[in-house]
Order: sequence, then C-alpha cells, then structure tokens
Amino acid sequence: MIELALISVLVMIGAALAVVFVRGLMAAVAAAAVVSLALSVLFAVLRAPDVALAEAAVGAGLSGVLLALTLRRVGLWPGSPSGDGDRE
Amino acid sequence: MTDAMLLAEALGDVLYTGAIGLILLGLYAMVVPRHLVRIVLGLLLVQSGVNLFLVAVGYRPEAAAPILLGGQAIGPVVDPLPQALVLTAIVIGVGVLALALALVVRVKDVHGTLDSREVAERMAAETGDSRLMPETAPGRGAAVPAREMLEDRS
Amino acid sequence: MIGTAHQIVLPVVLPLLAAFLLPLVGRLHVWPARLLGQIVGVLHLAVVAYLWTLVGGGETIVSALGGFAPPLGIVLYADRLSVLFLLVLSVGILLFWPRREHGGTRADTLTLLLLGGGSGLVLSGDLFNIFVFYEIVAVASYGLAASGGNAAGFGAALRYLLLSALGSALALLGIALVYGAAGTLNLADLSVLAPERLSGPMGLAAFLLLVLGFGVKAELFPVNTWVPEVYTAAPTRVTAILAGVVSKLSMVVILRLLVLIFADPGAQTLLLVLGLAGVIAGELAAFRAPDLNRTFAFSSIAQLGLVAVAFSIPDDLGIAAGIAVAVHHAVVKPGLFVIAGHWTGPIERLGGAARVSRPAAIAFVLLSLSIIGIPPFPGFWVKLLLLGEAFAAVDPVYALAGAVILAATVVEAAYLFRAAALMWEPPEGDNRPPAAFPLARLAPTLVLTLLILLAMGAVSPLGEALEAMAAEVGDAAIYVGNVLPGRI
Amino acid sequence: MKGYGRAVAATIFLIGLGTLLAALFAALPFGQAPMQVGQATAVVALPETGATNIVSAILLAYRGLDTLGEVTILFVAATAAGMVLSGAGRGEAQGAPAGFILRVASGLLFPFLLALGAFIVVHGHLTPGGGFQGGAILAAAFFIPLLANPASPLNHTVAMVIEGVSGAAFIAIGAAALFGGEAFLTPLFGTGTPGELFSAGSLPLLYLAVGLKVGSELAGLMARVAGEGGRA
Repeated sequence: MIELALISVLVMIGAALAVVFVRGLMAAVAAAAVVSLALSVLFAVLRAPDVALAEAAVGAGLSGVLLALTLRRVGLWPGSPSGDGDRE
Repeated sequence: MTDAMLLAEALGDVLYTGAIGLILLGLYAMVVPRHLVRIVLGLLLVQSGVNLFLVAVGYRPEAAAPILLGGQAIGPVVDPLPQALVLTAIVIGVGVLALALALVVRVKDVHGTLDSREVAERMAAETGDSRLMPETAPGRGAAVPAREMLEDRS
Repeated sequence: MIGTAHQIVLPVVLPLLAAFLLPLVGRLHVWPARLLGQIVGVLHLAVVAYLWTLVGGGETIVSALGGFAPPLGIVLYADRLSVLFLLVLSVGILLFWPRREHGGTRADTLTLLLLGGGSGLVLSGDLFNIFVFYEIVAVASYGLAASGGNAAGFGAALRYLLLSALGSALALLGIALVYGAAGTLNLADLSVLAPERLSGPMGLAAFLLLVLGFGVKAELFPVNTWVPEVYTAAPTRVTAILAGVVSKLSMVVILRLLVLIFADPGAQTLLLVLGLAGVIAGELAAFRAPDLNRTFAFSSIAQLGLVAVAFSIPDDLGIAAGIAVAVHHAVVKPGLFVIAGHWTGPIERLGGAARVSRPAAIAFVLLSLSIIGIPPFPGFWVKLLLLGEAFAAVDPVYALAGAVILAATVVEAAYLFRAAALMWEPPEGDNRPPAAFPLARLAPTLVLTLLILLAMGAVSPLGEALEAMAAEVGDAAIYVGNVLPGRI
Repeated sequence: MKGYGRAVAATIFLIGLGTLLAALFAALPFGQAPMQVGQATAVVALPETGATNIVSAILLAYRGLDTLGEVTILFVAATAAGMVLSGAGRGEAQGAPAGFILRVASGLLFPFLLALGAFIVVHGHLTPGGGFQGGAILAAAFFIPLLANPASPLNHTVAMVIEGVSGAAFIAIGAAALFGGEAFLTPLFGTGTPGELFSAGSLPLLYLAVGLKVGSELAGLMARVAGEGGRA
C-alpha cells in the first residue's frame, strides 16, 4: 500500500512539474489530468472511495474537458483554424 | 514502535510531502508565469494539494472505508467528515474553474491577449486615464467622444 | 405554524429558492422575473425585521439544522450582531439592485444568490459551512463584477477571481489545520477546545490562513489588490454593494473567529498589523488617486483597515467601535460611489459640478464630512470611540495605532476637501462641467445622506445599543452557552 | 532571458513557505488526529439516518446545508458564465459536425452513461458514489451528443426546467420539515431497512435532486464554454 502511495505521489509531483514547466499549454492540461488521476488513486489508498470517484470524474474528466474546450476556443489548440498553436 | 506504526508514519510523510509539493508548485505557477491559463492550472494544483491534505488528516491506520456494507459497523472506520468536506470542495472547485475559463475566453475576446500583465495594462488604460484612451466597449467598438466619458456607468 | 427558532433559515433559503426559479420565470418574460427578484428582496427585509423583534432585546435564536444536535450537525445562530448585518445586507441590496441594462435576468439571479449566500455567511455557526457560503458570495460577486459588459470588467473579474480563489484555497487549508488539531468545526465547540488544542503556532497559522482567505472580500491588506480594479470597472451599483455590504459580512466572520476561537494576543497583533497596513496604504493611495472612483476604492480599504484595528483591541468597546465603523462605512461609502460612478474621469475636471447638480455636491460634502469625522456627524462619534479605545488600551502599541489613525484622518480630510472644493469652483480652462445628475440616479445617495442626518439626532441611544451588542458578541461564553448548553 | 529574477525570488520564498508548512503538518501526527466529530458521526450515522454510506449521510443529513450551498455555487457559476459568454462571439473551431464514429459512439454511449449516472445517483446512500459523481456522469451523457453534433444544441428549455426544479425540490424537501415545527432539512419518512434501495428516508430523494442539479449545471457549463449554447 505504501508502495502504491509512493508511486502515485511521484507520478503526481512529476505531472505537477510538467503542468508548471512544460512549454505547450495542451501538454500542461494533459498533465493536470494526470495529477488528478494520481490524486484519485491516493484517495482510494486513504480509504476514501467517494472522493476518489469524484476526483476521477470531476477532476480528471470534467475539468480536463473544460480546459480543452477553452484552449480550443481561444485558439491555443493545435489545429484550430486561426490558432497559433498551443505556445504561450 | 510497531511496524504498523512506522508504516503509517512513512505513509504520512509521503502524503504530506505530496500535498506540500502540489501547493508550492501551484503557487509558483500562479506567481511566475504570466499566461492566464497557466495561472488557472496553478490554482487547480493548489486546490488539489489542500484536498489531499484534508483527506490525509482524516486517515486512521487499519481502519475501513466509511461505508458500512451489510448494514453494520465492522470495526473502526477512517474519518468520514473530511471526505465529505473534500467532496464539497471538489465540486466548488469545478464551478469556480468553469467561471474562470468563461472569463478567460471573454478576456481573450475583448483584449486579444491572455498575458496577465498586458491585460492589466490595457485595463488601466481603459479605466484610468480616460483622457488618453477613450473607452471602447465590446460590441460598440468605436471610440466614444470625450463628452460621454463623464456619463455614468451606474 | 413554523417553529420560531427554525425560521432563521428563511433569509438563506428564500432568495436561493427564488434564484433557482428565476430563469424559468425569465423565460416567460423579463419583467416578471425582475419583479419577483425585488419582491423576494422586500420579503427578505420583512423576515429580517421580524427576526430583529425576536433578538432585539438580547435573546438569541439557535437552529440545529436537520435536527442533529451540534457539534455533529450545522447550527444557524442569530444574535443582534448577525441580524444587524442581515439588515445592512438586505437594505443595501434593495437600494442598489442592479440596473436592468446590466446583465438582464442573470444579474437579478446573481443578486438574489448574493443575498442568500450573504445571509448564510452571517448566520452560520460552522466553520466549513461559513466557507461554503463565502464561496457563494464570492462567485456571485465575480459574476456581478463582470456584469457591466465592458472590457475592463472581464479582466478585473478574472484577476479578482484568481486572487479570491487562491485565498479560498488557503482558507480551506486553515480549516483543515483547525479540524486536524481540534477535531470539530462547530464554532462553539471550537471555542471550548481552542485554548487547549489551537494555542501557539498552530492556532496562529490557522488564523493567518483563514484571514488571508476571508480577508479578500474584507479588503484586508495584503489581499486587496483587486479593489481599485474591480471598483472602477464594475457597474456602480455592484461597486456599492461590494464595498458597502459584502466587505462587512466578511469582517463579521473574522470578528466571530477572533472572539470565539483565536482570542489570543498573537492573533490580535496579527489583525492589528494587517489593519494598520491597510489604513496607511489605503489613505496614501487615495490621496494620489486620479479619479473619484479610485479615491473611494482606496479609502474603502483604509476604512476596513480601521475596522480590523478596532476588532483587534481585546475589549468589548473595541468591538463596539469596529461595528460602528463598519456600519457607518456601509451607509456612507455606497452613497459616495454613486456620485463617483456618475462623475468619472480625472478629479481636476470636477470643477463646476456644484452648479450642474447642487444636491449631488451637497450630499458629497455631507457624506465626506461624516467619513472624515467632523462633529456633529455620526462619523465623529465613531472615530472618537475608536480613538478613545486605542489610547485607553493597556498595550502601548495601540496608542501608536491611534496616532497613525489620527495622521490618516488628516490625509483623508486633505483629499476629500480638495475634491469638494473643486466642485464649487468654475470649470478649469475650457473644460466643460461634469454631466448633470438625474435625480432618480442620485436617489440612493440621498436616502443614505438622510439616514446619516437622522443618526445625528440619535447618537446616544445608538451608542447604548451598540455597547450592549458588543458586550454580547465579545463574550464567547454566551455563544457557547447558547449553542452547547451544559458545556460551560 | 527574461523573468529569471522573478522566478528565483518566488522559488526562495516558496522554499521558505514549504519549510513552514512541513513544520505545521508535522505538528499533526498522521493518523492520530482527534477527529471527534467525525468519529462520533460514524457511530450514530447509521441508526440516525439509515444510510450505510456515512459520507453520504454527512453530506445530506448532518451537513445538508453545505450540499445546498454547493449546488448553489454550481448554479451561480453557471449563471455567471452564461452572462459572461452571452455576448461573446462563437469559438474559433465551431460548426463542423463530428465524424461518423463519434456520432455512432455517442448514440451508444448516451443511454449507457445515462443509466450508469442514474444508478450511481440513486445508490449514493448505500455505496460509494452519489449525486455529485453520478451527476458528473449525467453531465457527460448530455454533453457527448452535443459534441458529436454541434448543430443541435442541448434542449435549453428542458435543461433549464431540470436545473430550476431540481434545485427548488431540494429546498422544498428541506423546508417541508419546517411546517412540522422541525428544523430545515430534518429527514422525513423514517430510516427504513438499512442497505435497501428505499431506505434512509428522504436522503435518496435529496440525492436525486442533487444529481439532476449537478448534471444539468455541469452540462450547461460545458456547453457554454464550448461555445455551443450561450443562451443569450
């Protein structure tokens, strides 16, 4: 159990570093979803299944979708018509 | 100290470190980068770190999840209260996130940039020294004559 | 039919219920929705007035929601302080109901939600529940700040949201520390347990985090950077509500936390320092501000700094002074913001304003005199009470605070007199005088000015009521005894 | 390179803050917090409410006002987002219907997600899950068809009715107790047999209201941010 927690925390911190420092915003949003997934594993480890479910559905799922939709709409999503890519 | 206690302590260290790491990285992302989407992501990290800490506070070693299958308590359970609080906090967080993103979309619309410092400068120019920068409202677009600038916004 | 004690939930749920249904009504037509919103506002005021008849004599109402005894369930707690600020909230929102052209039915909905959330904020007796209502108020105010539809409004609302949401996350961390250390969230329960479990650095850290979170709306230093931006970019009426009412509600929460849970010198000193920093920074920035809107935004920061200083004095009269400053500011400042919202643009161009609209200029002068604290205006008695308390306090640091407040008053007088004098001068050079003030637009200011003039005649009964209220609020044992009988 | 000074200053400050936080957290020994209210609730929750999921019992009974506040926040956010975006131009990459696969998949996914979400909502008082998690899935169920076919926006009137009525229902169920002289949100109908679907009194009804409210608000929020349905 502690091994699972340790791995999840490592993944989570690694993904959080990516959220802050990776150059593309699309990659940062993807990394934020990974943070949420790792977090939801940690919640499960902490015997909080309700919270784990919510974090996976809301944190990783809905928030990720909202962020992606926003990037698409402001033209930071690669491939959007007038987009200038996802560089800041 | 028993092995179980040592193990619990190690688990606590790992989780607290993770929570502090998320909070600090989130704060960094809110302070140093200037892109508004990055700042919003930083906010998410801070919230996640706080949520993790709150759930960790309610943990009790060798206790079951607070769901009484079969309809009765089998033994000690971890503290359900922080879990309820975090559940609430997660949902509040997604609401705030959605509004923040709606504003991001609109700011990009009207200011043409998502650099927080440029947005601040343009706002100061719009509201501050109205002699130099006539107010342009979205939709209306055109510069308004100076006479109208003294009209109210009430 | 409804049990007496349990009615105190009505100021919270009535506006929420109406807000949920308002979009449906608005679907039919715009004006019934608008009418419904304001009717519920009046109803809210009626309920609050009724609650005052119940608690006005010093009684309290406690309702354990869901029938679950505290500390397991959430309690709502109404004493004179809560109902007084419910009244401020209700009247403030009715006077400054958003105008039709800003945001339509959605703005009406947000205003109702602000009304319900704000009511919950002052009534709730549970730390996390306070956080939830604070978030309702916060999110509604982001929306209202952007309701003008102008470019600056969106930018200001977003930057306000980001700062405020960060503050909320910190407040939640503070709540986590409190729960981790004390194992409860009920304010009364915490009050009993705090000396044992929340003393020392842990308590101070939790208080700092909570103040940084709730202080965003209360315009406390250093989390007040949003104030000048939002107050200039938002519609005038929204500015009046945010500066006049919402900031005071957060201050009430901070007062409750300070009295009930963090009643130790460390926390008091912390609040004193933050308050003084707000007074100094606010008045200096107001002096240099280019237009009336920013002047009043910064002056608002300074006034709330005064409230924080007063609350930090460990004495019932300090609390009385703080409540007095808060209520006085809630009456005066919205009226001034209405004037600032009409006469925008650089202060130097105010020349000739008095000729264009004499009532507005006179109201400006009267309200300014009261803010500065010139006798016989109520503001004088308010400041006298505060300074008397500061100089009488045992700790010499409060004498220093008093001196700072006196100096700040001089600065305040300087910039307000300057603006007032300009209004009576002819326009400078070939500038045209400011726009004429339609009386309908000025009406809320005139109502508030009249209130100030009436209060002049009732200073001593008001003062006595205030002292009784402060004595009740300042005694944690009363609160605990009411919520958890048998614990003391 | 620009902005290094700022980054360095922030890093130094944050390292200091991290040390302080670590010291604070260390003062709360892991796994030994007092948590007296939580544990006391865990003991009495089942007999008092009849819900086997204690987290749900807390959310709906002991802290029901928090939950009302929470759905209200989603409503506030959705209202404010609608207002902010009502005058905005449509997004940049809009209008094109999605490919065949997405459309077919959405047709298959919709009933499945709907059933899953409904199941999670109504079993919230028994097993992990409930109004929030199920509501999030319901939101996805309503949003995916929209993504597949942007030309047919969500039926806003239906969404608006669900949104309004479910929120009002929560308050109405809570206020019903007031007329019996009891406090707001006092559970109705007794506790029933723990573990059965129809148990825990009015809690499942409240969760149903929460689930519908959360689902409709979240779907509306996503639709607005996507630029498909700023109901002007």
